[in-house]
Amino acid sequence: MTVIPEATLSVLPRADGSARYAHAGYTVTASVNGPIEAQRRDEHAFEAHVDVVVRPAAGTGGTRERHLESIIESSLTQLILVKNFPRQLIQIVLQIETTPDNDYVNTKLVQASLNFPIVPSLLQAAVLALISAAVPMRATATASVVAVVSQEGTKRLVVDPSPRDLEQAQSVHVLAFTSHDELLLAESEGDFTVKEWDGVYEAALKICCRPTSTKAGIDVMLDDSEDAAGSDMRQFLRSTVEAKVAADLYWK
Amino acid sequence: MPREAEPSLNEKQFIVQALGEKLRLDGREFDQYRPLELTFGDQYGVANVTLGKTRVLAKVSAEVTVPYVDRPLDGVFTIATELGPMASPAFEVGRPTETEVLLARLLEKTVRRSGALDTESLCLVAGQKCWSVRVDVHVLAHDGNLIDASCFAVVAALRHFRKPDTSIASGQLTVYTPAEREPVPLSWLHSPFCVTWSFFGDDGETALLDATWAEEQVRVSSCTVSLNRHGEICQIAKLGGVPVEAVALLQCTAVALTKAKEFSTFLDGKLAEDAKRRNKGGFMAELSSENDR
Amino acid sequence: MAAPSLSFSRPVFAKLSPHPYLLRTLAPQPPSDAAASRTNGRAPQEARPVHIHTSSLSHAHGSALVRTGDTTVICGVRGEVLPVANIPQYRPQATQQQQDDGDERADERGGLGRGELKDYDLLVPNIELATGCAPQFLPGVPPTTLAQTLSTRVYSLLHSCRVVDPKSLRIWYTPPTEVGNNMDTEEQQRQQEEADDGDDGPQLVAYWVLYIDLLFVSLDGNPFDAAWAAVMAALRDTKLPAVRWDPDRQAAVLQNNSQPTTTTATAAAAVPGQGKNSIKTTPLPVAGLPVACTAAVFPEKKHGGESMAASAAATVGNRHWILLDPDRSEETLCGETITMVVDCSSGGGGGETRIKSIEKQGGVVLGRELIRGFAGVAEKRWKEVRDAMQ
Amino acid sequence: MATETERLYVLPGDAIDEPLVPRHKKQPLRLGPGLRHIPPSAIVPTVAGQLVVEPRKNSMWMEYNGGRYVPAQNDLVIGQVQRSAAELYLVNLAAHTASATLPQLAFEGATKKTRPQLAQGALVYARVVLANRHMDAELECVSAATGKAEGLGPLTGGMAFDVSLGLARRLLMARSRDEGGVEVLELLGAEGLAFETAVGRNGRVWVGSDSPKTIVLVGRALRETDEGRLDVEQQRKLVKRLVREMR
Amino acid sequence: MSDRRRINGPVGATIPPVSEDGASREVAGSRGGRSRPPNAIRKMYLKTGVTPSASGSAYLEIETSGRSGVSGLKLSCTVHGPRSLPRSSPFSPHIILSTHVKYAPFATRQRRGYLRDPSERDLGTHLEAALRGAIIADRWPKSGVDIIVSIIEGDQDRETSKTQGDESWDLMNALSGCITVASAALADAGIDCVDTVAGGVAALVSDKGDASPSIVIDPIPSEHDRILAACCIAYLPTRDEVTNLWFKGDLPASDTELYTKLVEKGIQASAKANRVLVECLGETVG
Repeated sequence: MTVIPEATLSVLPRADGSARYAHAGYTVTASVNGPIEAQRRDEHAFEAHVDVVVRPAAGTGGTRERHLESIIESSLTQLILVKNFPRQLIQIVLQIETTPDNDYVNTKLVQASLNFPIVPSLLQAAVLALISAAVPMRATATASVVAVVSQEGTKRLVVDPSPRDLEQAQSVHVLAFTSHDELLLAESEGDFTVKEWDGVYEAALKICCRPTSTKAGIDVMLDDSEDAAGSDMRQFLRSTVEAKVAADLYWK
Repeated sequence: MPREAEPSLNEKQFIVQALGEKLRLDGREFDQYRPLELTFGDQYGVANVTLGKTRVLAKVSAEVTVPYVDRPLDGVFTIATELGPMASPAFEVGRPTETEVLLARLLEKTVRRSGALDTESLCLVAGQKCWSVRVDVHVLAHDGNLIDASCFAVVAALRHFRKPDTSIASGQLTVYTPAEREPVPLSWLHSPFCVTWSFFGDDGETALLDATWAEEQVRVSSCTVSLNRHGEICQIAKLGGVPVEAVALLQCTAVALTKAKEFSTFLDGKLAEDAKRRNKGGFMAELSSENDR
Repeated sequence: MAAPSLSFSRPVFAKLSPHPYLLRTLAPQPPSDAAASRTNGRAPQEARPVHIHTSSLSHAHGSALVRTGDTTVICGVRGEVLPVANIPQYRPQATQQQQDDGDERADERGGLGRGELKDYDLLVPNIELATGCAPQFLPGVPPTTLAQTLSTRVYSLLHSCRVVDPKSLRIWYTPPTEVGNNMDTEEQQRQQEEADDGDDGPQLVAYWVLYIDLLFVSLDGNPFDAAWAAVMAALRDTKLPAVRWDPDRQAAVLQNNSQPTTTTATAAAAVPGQGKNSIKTTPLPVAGLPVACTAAVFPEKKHGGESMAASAAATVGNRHWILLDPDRSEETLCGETITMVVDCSSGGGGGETRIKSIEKQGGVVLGRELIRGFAGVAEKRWKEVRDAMQ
Repeated sequence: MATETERLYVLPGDAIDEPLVPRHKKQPLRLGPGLRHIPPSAIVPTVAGQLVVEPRKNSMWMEYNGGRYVPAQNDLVIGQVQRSAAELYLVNLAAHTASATLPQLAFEGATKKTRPQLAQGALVYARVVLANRHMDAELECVSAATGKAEGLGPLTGGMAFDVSLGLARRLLMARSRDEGGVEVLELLGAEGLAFETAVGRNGRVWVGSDSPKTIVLVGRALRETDEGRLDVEQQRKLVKRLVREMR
Repeated sequence: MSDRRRINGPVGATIPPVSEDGASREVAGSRGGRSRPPNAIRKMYLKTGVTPSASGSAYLEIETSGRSGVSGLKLSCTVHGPRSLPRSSPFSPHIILSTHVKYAPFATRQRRGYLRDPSERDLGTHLEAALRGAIIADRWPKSGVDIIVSIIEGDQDRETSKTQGDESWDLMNALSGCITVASAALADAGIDCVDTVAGGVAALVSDKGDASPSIVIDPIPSEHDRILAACCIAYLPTRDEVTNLWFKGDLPASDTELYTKLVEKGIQASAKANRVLVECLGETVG
């Protein structure tokens, strides 16, 4: 189970872009193809149609995969410069490879209930794959999941909660931010107050939008200390991508 | 409907012409496989297989269910193949192409019908409760020879898999969680592998192993032999295409056996490696006993 | 974008170019002193009134019809019995624990924990849109993505809010003390076995499964709020018949008032007007009253604004309006939406508003402050719906 | 060649500070691929890559690899004929994309009678004359200025290999060795191999030769250079090795 | 294989609670006879325009007979079109009706599945036949119209145990309701018809007490001991035409007139329903 996120770009030789992202027990492989010719039925006159497919590791998905797809799609459409490719299709496939297993229960194959905690992994994998496919984007995005767990009366925040934590959790929150610090996605369930949500927001903001250098390129490497606040997603994204770019431009 | 892109005339002609001069584009021998890689995940029953640029992920899962009325003493064992847009934009979700149907059928014949997995061992309470073991085959990248790669992934995943332990007390079934009891391996009978030949030339005189996607697009016929390391053949499929000399086919099966043996040893090695990594006691024993069969 | 020309009648213009039209009504030009309002005449933060009628269906154990504006949905709740013998992965120990430590754990345990409800699929909500409730929803096709998404959201919310307590769905059986008069020996044994570890107290023999079916008669935007309200109203209206477990028939038998009850049915009451030999029924306990409140963000610029500029000071061309309870035409003009589910019923603890769910997606306008503020809007909506439920 | 220190890696949406943007008196600022201008004065990258600034030409662009080919004006491309319609051929530049149009008279000295007949699946070496997001790209196999083919036209025989867009671009550079760091083709030629090539910006390289052996060898050299990310020195070694194998 | 586009219940079968062995007898005993005169139909409530986004729509509710536990029909119908047919379909000189009838899962004693079952298809075809005769079809060449009826509540007695309340008789009432409500919706959609068509049911019933079987209209199965035969009729009053006739059951050979009588009664029932229909349309439409 990886505490620090790991990612590899362009893992699929035959797709326009792809990425494999592993974090907190979730592993997702994403592929991007596009811009390609859209089929008549989902052709859009003014912008590209962003099609997201989520495939579960086991079983033939169901209603909840459709819901996950609509969440991811609505977020990516905000990032991709869809107007650059009218009548085109940008197809994103998210293949879930592993999900953290809970040793205390025997998981069922088909489940209708949403599983929030996987959303950040799906979104992150998709963003990385889009970058690897060099699809023009307005901004990048980072996401994280935070749970509010109460133990003997005292509430505490748990970043990247384990399935065990989730069982005890009073509420689970997924937040995603664009690289311009805008709140892109906010999904919460459970039982909480505005104040608690505020606290969660703070925590998520710390993880997703830790200020790195605004100067392009010359980045001030912040200390990568793995404190309770969780990993620095923005820094992670940047270093991962830069490593890939540097490798691609080895000849320059 | 999106269609798979046809190769250009120049490519079609050249590939055949080059083969005529014993040349493959990637410089391989005719009976040479691309580098085969197998990695297991942290979880049981997840196999990641790459064969050149072809990439397949197989995942095994099991849950307790109700047996089919006509087979009260058997468990349920299904292999689900999926060739989605990730492999190529030509593949649509929920619209199986011929390639996919073919793949599914061959895996079915090779692994399921050949009784590689003892389905009776999956029965828990006759006619009431049994295990349903399911293998999901996800094709992540398609650069030819899906069949051999997928079959290898399926067998690897199944042999790596562990299902929850169970007990029955006074007619009451208990399925233990991994925390309560260490999961147990499936009762595995033999490991079949697919070896696919592609034929080229006007009367299929040239035979290649492990054809790439480009090669597959111009081949005139193909034949898949499924067999285990003991040379027991589960099925042979030559579905149409130009007729091929019977003698040639015999040679193909002979070579196939050596390949199957290579696969088998390779897999055993990988499983042993993984076992060491986990250093679970008693697992080695099981493994070797499996190999003895 | 065509400038609004007066040669068009308002409705025609609204149809031809809805975006500029709505923009015009929301942001009246200086000369006109009309207050900002929506094409449908509502104020931006004004929701459509809710009308709720319950127990209008006689074949369902609970039912409700909810109408907000031109969105009308019917919900029927029906209970069927699931013998534990029919649950492949059933585990008595697990449920016993549930029962024992479940009670004190229940309170501090979040709604997201696993349990019988999820593991045994005791709640089965489904939403049917293919009734021609709107031109794009015709029958003969598989459920649309919208229908599937709605079903999933209802399902998740039902569990995360812990509206239904699994305890109230358990069906118990107490074996007669004088052992087996008409029991086959195998049956006897089983009970003996369980008697050993369960001091022959009541045994859990079956569960109620609640089928919660929603059918949209008419859809004019904001399906989720209506659907959820219907679910809550129907559940609160649900009365499960008191049943007695018959080990011979391996079935739950309806009880008339005449027979004594052996179920855990508390406060069983004969409900008048339900069947001649009035079947005894128990109202289903429903925890709290979560209410969903949805709004959509209408951007001044068509097809989504420019995020760079948006992060800068809100200039003209980047204004936006938060439209509460959007109708169909508004939904098509808005990308970003937020749904907040709140429960202000005292059950929520200390009168403080409990938020049960937030779903915000499809844009970057709704930030921290706006969402904080939206909680207030949701509370207001909660009262409206609460009143409609009474 | 740029040195480590002055490398500017940027991600989509990153802010590029003012001083980096060249401010030239006369020439207008020219933005290359991967950048967009947001009024009033912001220049923002839309892809991840290295920001390259050319103060003399008062231009800046993004250097990156990968992705799917999107037609741009004046690109040299290798297209594959899908079918011929009245007066024009429909030509595919990348799989699953809308096909570009190639007028049947846009060949050297083509007339109603002498226009070339291209079968489905035939390859053409062409230039993009019109590319715009709202229309399908338009190609030509003859220079409108000179009326000469200038190397454009049908590609017969030989073999077409797929390479990354990055390598294709480098191969097309005027001084591909110094600027693009790729010399493999020259090296192969120097080894006395007789072959001709046509490089398409859309990631295809056509290789023609009488000896299939040579074609295969060139193809492998290109592929290994591309996938192995070989620098000039490694390319030299590679060529030596391959040639040795062949002989 | 479970439907992966819906939320499926438990794998194991769920059973509705069974009633006491004695229950059905009790019911039989307590069953009061018919509460209306033999040639009176139940009160109907009809309303158009319940689904504004549809071209036309209507809601029909038939009052439950005085006794509790007996539910009346509740139908809602939406009409979409006329709309041009998809390119793929062949040329058609007249409008093409596609009718769908679907029971809501909670409409009947047994929970209904989401997939259409044969009885629903039957209703669909009968409805189509009934309406085709009424619509002036050649006014819209190359176009089609969808008529969707959702049966929110079937005409069924809740307490009667499966043994006796035979569903097939309920279908009759359901169909006649479908015809009436669809006719209203069509009018609401402004699709020209030669006349408003309404449905009516007549049945040959034998109750203990009276010697010979008698004919009643708009029967409630649970109000009678046995229903020997029934017919559902779609009738155009002004033209005096029957567009659809559905007959079920067997008639004693003794009385050859019986069949004609039954049909006439059915027409009566239809005519009565028609009055309500016209009244309603008079208020809302026109």
